Amino acid sequence: MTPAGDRTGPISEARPRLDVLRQICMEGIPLNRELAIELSDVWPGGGLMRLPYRGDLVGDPVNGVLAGGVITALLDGACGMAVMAALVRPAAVATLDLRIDYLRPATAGRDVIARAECYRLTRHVAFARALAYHDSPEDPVASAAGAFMLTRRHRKSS
Amino acid sequence: MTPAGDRTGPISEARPRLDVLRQICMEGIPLNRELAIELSDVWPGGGLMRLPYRGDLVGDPVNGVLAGGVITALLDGACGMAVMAALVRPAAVATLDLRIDYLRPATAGRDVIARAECYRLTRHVAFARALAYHDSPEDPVASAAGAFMLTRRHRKSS
Amino acid sequence: MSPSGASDAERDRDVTSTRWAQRVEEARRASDPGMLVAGIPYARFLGISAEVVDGELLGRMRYADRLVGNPVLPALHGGTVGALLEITGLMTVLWNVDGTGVPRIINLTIDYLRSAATEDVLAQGFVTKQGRRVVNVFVRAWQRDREKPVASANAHFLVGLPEIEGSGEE
Amino acid sequence: MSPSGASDAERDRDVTSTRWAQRVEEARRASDPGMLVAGIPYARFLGISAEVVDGELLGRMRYADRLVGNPVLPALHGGTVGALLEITGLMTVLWNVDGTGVPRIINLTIDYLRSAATEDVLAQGFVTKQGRRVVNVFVRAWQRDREKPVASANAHFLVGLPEIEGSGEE
Repeated sequence: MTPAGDRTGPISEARPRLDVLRQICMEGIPLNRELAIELSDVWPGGGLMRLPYRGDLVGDPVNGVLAGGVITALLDGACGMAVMAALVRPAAVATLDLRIDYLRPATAGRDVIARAECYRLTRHVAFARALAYHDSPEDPVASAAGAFMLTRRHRKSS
Repeated sequence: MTPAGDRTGPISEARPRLDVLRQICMEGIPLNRELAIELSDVWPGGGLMRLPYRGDLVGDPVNGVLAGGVITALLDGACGMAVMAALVRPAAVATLDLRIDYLRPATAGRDVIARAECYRLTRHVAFARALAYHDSPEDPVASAAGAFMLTRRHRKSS
Repeated sequence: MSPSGASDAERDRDVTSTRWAQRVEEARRASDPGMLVAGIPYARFLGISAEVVDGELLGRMRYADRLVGNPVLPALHGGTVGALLEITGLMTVLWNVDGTGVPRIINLTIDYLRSAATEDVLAQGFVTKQGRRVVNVFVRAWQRDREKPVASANAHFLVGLPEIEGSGEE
Repeated sequence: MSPSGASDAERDRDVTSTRWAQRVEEARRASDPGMLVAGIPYARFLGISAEVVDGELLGRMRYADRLVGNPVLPALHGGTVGALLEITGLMTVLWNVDGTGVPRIINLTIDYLRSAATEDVLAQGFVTKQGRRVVNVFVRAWQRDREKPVASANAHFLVGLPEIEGSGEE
């Protein structure tokens, strides 16, 4: 059985433009605007996103902890952004799957940061991972691993 | 929805004894003996395992690349070992699930190394991740993420 | 990770557990899982509800513009469908597994099967493994055609823990 | 990653593709997926075979002492059950999806549901999504009782690539 990721391509070494990715990932995506997710930084094949704490995003009003699903949305978006930041040539990026491990509850009242990286880029498939945390990725609240399908529209479809 | 990993415990800071873990992970597990998997190193919450290349473990005789399932067995074992290396008190460790991303084919004729770490340990559940590679974990052939159930036999069952 | 943080979390969870136990009892008596979902602010934010139809627990996410992830296609954001799958999975555990302790999610893997159109999404969960400590739930989400799921998820929950546990590390 | 390594891989895969295409044709004509599995050394090592029974493709792993992961219980090693799930998934793609290109595995998640006793394991796969490029397969493994699976897996395969592709990065 041959792995899919056998045509390794270079991850773009040009520093992705924060303003361009911000436009794609933030302004272009209504949910991200609604959640007030901010693209804080970006570099070749990775970046940081911040989700500001808000009471209407909690899972249980008693303890005020953010819902797991909010962190899922953040990690999903961060992994997709990392793939876009890795691409040399533009492509449509579709999430195939995303695994989330919930390591501990987020702390009530605190913003959550997601640090994502695309750690393997092939012609058709990209692999990304991300950690969600408050202070340091060394002390994460959740981790994610995802696979993404790349489709280049300028290639003839077959 | 409250994550399971909410009772964080310390990962053992005592250096696990290589000879003890080697006995558990290698001599005690017939499949590891059959595959000639070697526990090369161990530290608190992590370790290295090496799988020597062998022709009868390939997936396709034409290209001589190791079967994906061999790398799955190596990563599974390495993640379980990392959890054992993280425990302060002994517990039975059962794999709940294991995700493997195949990043590129292993190189024919070369040994594969798995570097695993238990990156979150709670009372009932442990989380581990691992990379399989030839030369450097920076250039992996596969990556794994797993969740493990811990059962302590000396506690009264309920 | 600090001792004070841990004891806060401890106290919070005990309060949460008691509240949950009461709510689960009430919702079960009323055969209305929607009562539980309505108590989750993020579910309200996303327009997620739950109901029992012909004896089946169904989750539903009502379409709203804020749920869009790709305005060009247009398609719903994967993260919103993921949240529906997760909440429906939790409800499935509460509805099918005895005991009123709060199920705690360990992990989930979401498979995106089709682009989700800008309309309502429904979801249903199935318990695929029920251990003493761990429950495994498979959840499927669809729009008009149940046979054409837009996404599915496989989730593990930790259950069967006492309401109030003695503190203890590791 | 070196240019020479890449072209070796290229050439190897082309040879592999041609061989596979022939084998898949032959196996389909003979309605015998076992012919394909028999060509995988690691499958032979683990005692894995495949057959079509009543129109269903089944994978089988014959018990042998070398498969044991826990001699105390005793139980089979999870990695061997994982390999059975993976190989059965691949066979399911080859058997159900047109074209003879080599399906390439992208990833899989294995759920361990029960400890596997020291006896034969059977497995069956189901195509849950068939896209132009990606096929999603769910595989279940059991021992005596099909209703009591010991493990299941969800795998993605990349398919439908031309036999010989021009080289190209990224």
